[in-house]
Amino acid sequence: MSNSPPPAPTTDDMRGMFRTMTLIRRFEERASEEYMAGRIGGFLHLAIGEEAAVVGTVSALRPDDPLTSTYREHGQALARGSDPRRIMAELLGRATGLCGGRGGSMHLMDRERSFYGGYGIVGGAVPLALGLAWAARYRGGDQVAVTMFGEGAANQGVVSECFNMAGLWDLPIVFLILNNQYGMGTPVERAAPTEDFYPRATAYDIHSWKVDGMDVLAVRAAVAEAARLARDERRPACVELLAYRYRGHSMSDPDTVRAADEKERWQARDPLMTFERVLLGEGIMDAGTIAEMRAEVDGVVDDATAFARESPEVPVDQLAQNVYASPWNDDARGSALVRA
Amino acid sequence: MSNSPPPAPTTDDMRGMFRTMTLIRRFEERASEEYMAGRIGGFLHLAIGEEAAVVGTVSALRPDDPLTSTYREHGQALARGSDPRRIMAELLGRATGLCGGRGGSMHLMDRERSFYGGYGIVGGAVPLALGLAWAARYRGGDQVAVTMFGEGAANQGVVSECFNMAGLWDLPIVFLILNNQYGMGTPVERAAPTEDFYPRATAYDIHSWKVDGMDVLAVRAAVAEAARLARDERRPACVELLAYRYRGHSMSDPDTVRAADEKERWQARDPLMTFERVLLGEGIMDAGTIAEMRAEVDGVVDDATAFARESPEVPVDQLAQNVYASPWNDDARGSALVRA
Amino acid sequence: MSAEGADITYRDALNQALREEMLRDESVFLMGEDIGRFDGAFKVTRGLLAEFGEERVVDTPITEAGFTGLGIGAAMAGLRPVIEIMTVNFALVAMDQIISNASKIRYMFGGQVSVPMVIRMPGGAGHQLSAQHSHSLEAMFTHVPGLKVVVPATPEDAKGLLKTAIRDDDPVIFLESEGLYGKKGPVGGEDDLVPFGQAVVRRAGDACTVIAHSRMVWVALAAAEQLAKQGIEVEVIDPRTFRPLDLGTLADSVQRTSRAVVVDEGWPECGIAAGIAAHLYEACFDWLDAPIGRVNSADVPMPYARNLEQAAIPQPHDVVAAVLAAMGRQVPA
Amino acid sequence: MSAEGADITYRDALNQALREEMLRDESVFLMGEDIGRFDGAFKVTRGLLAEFGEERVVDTPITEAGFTGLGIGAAMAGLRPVIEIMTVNFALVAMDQIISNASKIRYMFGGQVSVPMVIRMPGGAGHQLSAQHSHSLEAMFTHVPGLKVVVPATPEDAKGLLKTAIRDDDPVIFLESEGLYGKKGPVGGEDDLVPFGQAVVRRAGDACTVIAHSRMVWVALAAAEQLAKQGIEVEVIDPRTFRPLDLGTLADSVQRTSRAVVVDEGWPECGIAAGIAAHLYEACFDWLDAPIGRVNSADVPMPYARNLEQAAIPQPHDVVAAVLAAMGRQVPA
Ligand SMILES: Cc1ncc(C[n+]2csc(CCOP(=O)(O)OP(=O)(O)O)c2C)c(N)n1
Ligand SMILES: Cc1ncc(C[n+]2csc(CCOP(=O)(O)OP(=O)(O)O)c2C)c(N)n1
Ligand SMILES: [Mg+2]
Ligand SMILES: [Mg+2]
Repeated sequence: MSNSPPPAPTTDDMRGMFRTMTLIRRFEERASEEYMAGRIGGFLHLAIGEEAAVVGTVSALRPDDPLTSTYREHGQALARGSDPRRIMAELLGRATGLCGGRGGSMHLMDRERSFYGGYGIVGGAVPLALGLAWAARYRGGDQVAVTMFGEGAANQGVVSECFNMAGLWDLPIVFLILNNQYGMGTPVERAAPTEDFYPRATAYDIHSWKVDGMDVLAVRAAVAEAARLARDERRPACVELLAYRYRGHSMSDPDTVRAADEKERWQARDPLMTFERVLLGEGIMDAGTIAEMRAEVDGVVDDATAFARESPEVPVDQLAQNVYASPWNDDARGSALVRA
Repeated sequence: MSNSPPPAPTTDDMRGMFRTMTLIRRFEERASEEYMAGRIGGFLHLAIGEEAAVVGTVSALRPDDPLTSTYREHGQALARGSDPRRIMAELLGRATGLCGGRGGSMHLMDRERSFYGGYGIVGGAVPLALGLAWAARYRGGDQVAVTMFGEGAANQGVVSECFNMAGLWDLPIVFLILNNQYGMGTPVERAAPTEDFYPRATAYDIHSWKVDGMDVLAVRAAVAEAARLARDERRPACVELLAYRYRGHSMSDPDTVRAADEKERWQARDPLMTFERVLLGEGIMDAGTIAEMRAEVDGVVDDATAFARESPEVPVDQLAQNVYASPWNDDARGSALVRA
Repeated sequence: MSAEGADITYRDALNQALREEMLRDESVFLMGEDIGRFDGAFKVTRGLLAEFGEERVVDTPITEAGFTGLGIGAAMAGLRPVIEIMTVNFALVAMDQIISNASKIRYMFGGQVSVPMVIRMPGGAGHQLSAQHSHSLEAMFTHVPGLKVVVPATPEDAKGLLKTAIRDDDPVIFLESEGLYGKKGPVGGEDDLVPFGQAVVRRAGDACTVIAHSRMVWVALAAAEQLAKQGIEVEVIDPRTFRPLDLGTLADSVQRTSRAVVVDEGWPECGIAAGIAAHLYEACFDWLDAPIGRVNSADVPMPYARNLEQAAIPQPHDVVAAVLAAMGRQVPA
Repeated sequence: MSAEGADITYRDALNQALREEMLRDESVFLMGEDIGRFDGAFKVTRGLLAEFGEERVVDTPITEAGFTGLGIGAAMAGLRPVIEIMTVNFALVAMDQIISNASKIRYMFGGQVSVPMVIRMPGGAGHQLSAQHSHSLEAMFTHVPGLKVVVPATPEDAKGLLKTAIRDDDPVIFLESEGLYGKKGPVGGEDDLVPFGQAVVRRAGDACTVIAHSRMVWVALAAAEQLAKQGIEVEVIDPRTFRPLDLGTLADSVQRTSRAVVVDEGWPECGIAAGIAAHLYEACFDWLDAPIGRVNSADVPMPYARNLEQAAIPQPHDVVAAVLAAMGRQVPA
């Protein structure tokens, strides 16, 4: 008997998934506006187009399954139920942000929701997830650690090291390769000799396969199966999710490398549109309830934005807070190391 | 038409291979005596038991095919034809050593013989070989770069990165995984989920297979085929050589972890004994010529040892030589950086 | 500097150096993530793929350790790779290749081979890129014998030092600054090389010596302006390379001014400022009238929030305060 | 120090600390290459696999980046991993995990998680292990805020500091010395912790302050013996931790002696000696009668040949010479 959520969602689940996908889309569109208006700094990486991969994944997990992601992780935080206000506040670098304004868009974390963060070094978070899996098993828990990373990240050596250890120690982990076919401006075929990435995990005796990452139900089913393997059969798994990001790599990328017709082809398979059709077709939602839901989501995004803008800045005298768990690091410049 | 040496050796080749295997065995036995007598310092890693893997490999290459190895590389240097005197002198840290006494046992190099060195960081030399392959092709040469590393090294992420680049760019490189079944005291089954390592390369579209690394003719045939693929078909290849080292990891390892009967089982398949039987059986050598050859080899080892012991130490005032190719680094302590 | 014509950006100055050296020497090739089709994350390599083709301008997988090692191997074989690591932050993944291989191969093999390669990478903070993307790792590289470390502050130096780096026979860590790519200035011509180990006086003065490199040169010059209004004329010196270091020029100045401040965007502990200060105390002990001021980034991982980040990295007013402190004056509140 | 009974080795002192802390706290586990079946490359973990089993003493593949990252993740989840990297040289492969993750996670996520882990690794030269296997990387780790850096010199400190490190809630870089594993001395009992940030005077004196850590403490003490024969009584101080650094104790001594020498097995540029000297010049400027002496390893990759290696690393006579120089006396030829 499995403790994983069932692969087939209820109609309520499906409505919830559609709302979350819509929320992510709208939230990120708004974030891009805030960035253009200069209220968000640094890098802003949008996952627009990848909502099915994100929501399908999170919906297949238990809320206590630890999750890690990359810098492109607004969706994961939203799907895990983090407060949109605190996410937007983090993007604006405010004291009320999820990470108190220290992390920004690339480094959201919501520990209480077992979302263990977005990381900026490509491939660098994968071993952390291995450690989260290790800790779960060490304590006798049945949580499954899940780590999402790009097909570009799959080329980093440390990811192979993690495949090896996961296979060797039968760790309860699911590797999700979000293959959006580009790493910055580099298409997969210029970065790897094969089209598919999941066979790399197979070489380490990890059960691995590929699914359509634009189809939220297919993603959910695959991740549910992977989580079941990890939770119940105590075997790691790897799923490659084939998807596409609509925007450039980050807001500062004008996205001139990718062909217009390629983008159009993928946008024609938009995960929200596709799922909307399913919901309408099966009578799970209708035009009215969808419009209502959209309005509600817009309200949430408006509210989050207003909250973030009105939130206070971080007091500068807190610069050296939280470098250490111990107390002696109070003065930040040079003398931080010195006994008072 | 291939520029690689033919896979099937002539009888002369075979006598030469047997002599080289004998030379490696005797040389390393002598080195271990020199170490016990305190004349060799640092680490001394012996490849006794692995002579077929080393000699089979080198005999299948052209002398100008660049080769890299690990810290366990006396055999590679000897097989490439480096002067045993200068190798032993390097082990004794003398000015006449291959590397002027700077490298020692772990860091032999003989540039003139396209032996690009032994390296101490596990896995760390594999990308260097990729660069040697790159340079060969960049210049329009038909050399094949060959890199030998252990099954333990195959777990290092950087090796996977190299598989990926080699597969992606069709580099003329042969990866040789010398699987001697242990990395220090750790048997393969405690370090990897699978018994075989070569499928990792297959996952990157590299032609890969496994051979008996105790059989010098089998190794030669396999490496010749791999080199042919790389040279003539411009495709990388990977061969896993299954072998066994008789001694502990290094001279300081008392080798208490491995079972006696396991060692005996492998020693019963000793590569020198096995090959001797072939040579005798096929009438290529007889007891007399073998005894003569052994005496000649012993003479070479005696001579090398005497040469090394009599060689001068490195003058201490040469400490800072060769840090840079430029001349300003003359004074070694701190002020090395300072303009005179 | 012999260039005529308009000022160009630091970015374009680097591009010119790459192009000229590639035209001059066929053994020079470029390798890195997104440097070809994408023109480079910071567009330094713009147009070079089109001009030189896929063999000489190579887009790589995200594999810093692997392709840095590849560059080292190619350099051992006599090519002159110029490896771009997209930002210095990602060099941490390639640290073993840089330190265990690039810096040591010539020495430990008794001089049989050299490693004539350049590793180009921008660093620095100020763009709200947060903790993992804001490193200034000059000190880590300068710590390591066998490397050369170059830190250009102007378009002219960017071009002239990169040309020198490419022709140099040793591994050169070439640290650009993300904050300077748009900076404009004149540049030298095809044959104008800027030598390693030669500091330059950016502004003459006698009240205090201010040593700064890369983007901090501009912070120091802004501080010098402010100080000049108070009648304090500081001498701003840019070492330009840390390996080799032109201690002579720095020490001469300090022996004249008797006071010094080192401005460095890296962290304070065992940093560049500490390293240079240690040399200067030794060379100028009898001349110094006050401790050498160190202006560093705060001893914290870089925060995202704009106000915190600005507080964490050296600003002109920090330099002013350090100079005033070195001169024994009160820092205005 | 409350121990009764015979002196034990530094190696066994570490083993005791590991064992006691594992008994005390189930969340402590060990992970590293060959630490179980093989008892550790230096036998520090001898017997622990048998006592605690495969879940708590874990042999790993050769995958330093991967298992260091695993340790960080496990620590984020509240376990207390003690990661052994076989020698500090191999930490270069894991540098990104240490610097980009371990040191920053607490800060950049606003304090939501800590990283209570220890990374144990021996370093140092003197065994003819040549360029790639002889690193002393104290300065590189000390450079990085968010890490703690511990450098025990005696069995007592090895044990007491390791116990503190394991109970500490931050990532601790615990640097052992290959040359000290066989060193014997008394050790504390189960409840004797040695606090971080507290230097210790190893020998009292008033002629000059000699600051040394890890194996260099013994080199400094040997030099002190020789100097005592000439009537020069130096004070030898061991900082024991570089993050935090007990500058107070160091500065008090230097203000008494007016002279200082820092002995450090690492390289000179931006090294530990430079870093400590910079602090001391600032704290003791008006007291110092001479420049602070720095005794470092030579600015070269470590050579293999015994005579070259010995010339490259600090010897007692180098310390003697530096003290005499600081005291304005001629160094005997
Ligand atoms: C180690 C490292 N190298 C390079 C970068 C710069 N970089 C950031 S994202 C990215 C592309 C990553 O591609 P992929 O893993 O496919 O993820 P995607 O952005 O497509 O979601 C690169 C090269 C980095 N952050 N870290
Ligand atoms: C990065 C790194 N980690 C650890 C070590 C220590 N070490 C030296 S050899 C070795 C075992 C290597 O095993 P393998 O690759 O199978 O080669 P073998 O020694 O069996 O020839 C280890 C762990 C090292 N030198 N480098
Ligand atoms: Mg991608
Ligand atoms: Mg092995």
